[in-house]
Amino acid sequence: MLEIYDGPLEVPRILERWYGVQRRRNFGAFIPFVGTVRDEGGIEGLSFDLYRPLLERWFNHWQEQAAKRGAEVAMAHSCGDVPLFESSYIAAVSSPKRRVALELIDRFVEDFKANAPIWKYDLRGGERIYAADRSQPLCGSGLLG
Amino acid sequence: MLEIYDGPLEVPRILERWYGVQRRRNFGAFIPFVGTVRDEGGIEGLSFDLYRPLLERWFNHWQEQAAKRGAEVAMAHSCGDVPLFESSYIAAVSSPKRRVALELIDRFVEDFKANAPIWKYDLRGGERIYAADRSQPLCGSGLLG
Amino acid sequence: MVVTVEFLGPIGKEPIELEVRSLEELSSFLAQDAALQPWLKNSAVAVNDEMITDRAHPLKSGDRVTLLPPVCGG
Amino acid sequence: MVVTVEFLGPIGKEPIELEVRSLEELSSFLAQDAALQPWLKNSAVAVNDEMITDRAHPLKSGDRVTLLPPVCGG
Repeated sequence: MLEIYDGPLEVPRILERWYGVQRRRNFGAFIPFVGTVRDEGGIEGLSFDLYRPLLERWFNHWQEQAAKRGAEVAMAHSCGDVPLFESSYIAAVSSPKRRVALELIDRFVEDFKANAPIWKYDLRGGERIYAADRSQPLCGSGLLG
Repeated sequence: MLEIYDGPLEVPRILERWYGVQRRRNFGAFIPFVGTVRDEGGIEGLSFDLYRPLLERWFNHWQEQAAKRGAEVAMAHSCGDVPLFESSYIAAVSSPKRRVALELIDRFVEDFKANAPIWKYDLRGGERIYAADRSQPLCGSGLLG
Repeated sequence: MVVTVEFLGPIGKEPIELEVRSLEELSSFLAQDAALQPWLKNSAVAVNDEMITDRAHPLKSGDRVTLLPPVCGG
Repeated sequence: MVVTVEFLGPIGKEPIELEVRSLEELSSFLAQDAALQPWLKNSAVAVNDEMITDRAHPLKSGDRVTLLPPVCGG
């Protein structure tokens, strides 16, 4: 379940739907991580670009890794502008027992931060300013430099 | 936020409410853990007793620990019977940034399993059978033995 | 020197009132009930909702002693 | 030997088509654009949506090369 939305995520609706699916599949542990745009540094919001083909590849690889441990992952992300106090990101893990889910949610979220092909911009004065200071080069960067 | 309910938790309603509170408080990361009754071993459901005075004390201690790291915890638990595929437990952590929330949700859930004064029973043939095999003695047990 | 003793969760026994001066004395008294013996070995003890890990903890009149058998929340 | 080169996210440049035989050649060509130089140093490279970490990776006609600058999802 990889879902891309234009603008902010309707978090309660998404969580309700995912919760309904996972509990019918006899999973005992469900852990969503919800990321919300904070009011900091005077921004008006954030904006995102994403590259879907590689995002899907990254996600499918994670789904396979999770399946080896009897677990499943799900993800929702915003494309475009997301105002303050709205959410842009949900990652979730479901598994039969708690330990696997607790371990995977941590690795899933950290790996997402390091490897998902998504670009973040601050919204200031109506402009979209690349969040260079918070961005990380992907593995293998500089190949053409 | 420590909430005790008779019977199963209305998970979507609880998550929606907690999500609304935490995002207005400028938290960037919100991680609920939802525990659902699995269909295993032929049970018809689970049932719970809890001892509220010590549960509140345990929870308040956790709230203080979380506050030291700029985070907050919340918990909902069922009392009485919970049928298969319904949920009996939600633990949640909110924090400004992701790393603290990811670390705390793991410790909060594990410490809950080890120390929260709650007793679990399998429901079989309408009877309530103590889940002795899955229960752990609290720290200091055997003082009177 | 009357203390109240409560038995939580699966122990399934009504509270009792006892004249005892110490946890030592309480232990001896409760051990007379064969059905309680396994619970004494695996239960933790709180006095007035404080967890106690020292058997020498003194009891005073009006104290509420609580036996907490093995737990499993969630 | 025509390859398409795409520039993602904040690089903000339209795709181009080039006659190059290798990533080496591509690198030399792109380095002529001063505005691209910082991005060459910090971008990762995919060919036909496979991440590439070997500069010796051969290119063939019709390949799609993608430059991926530093990321920050969530």
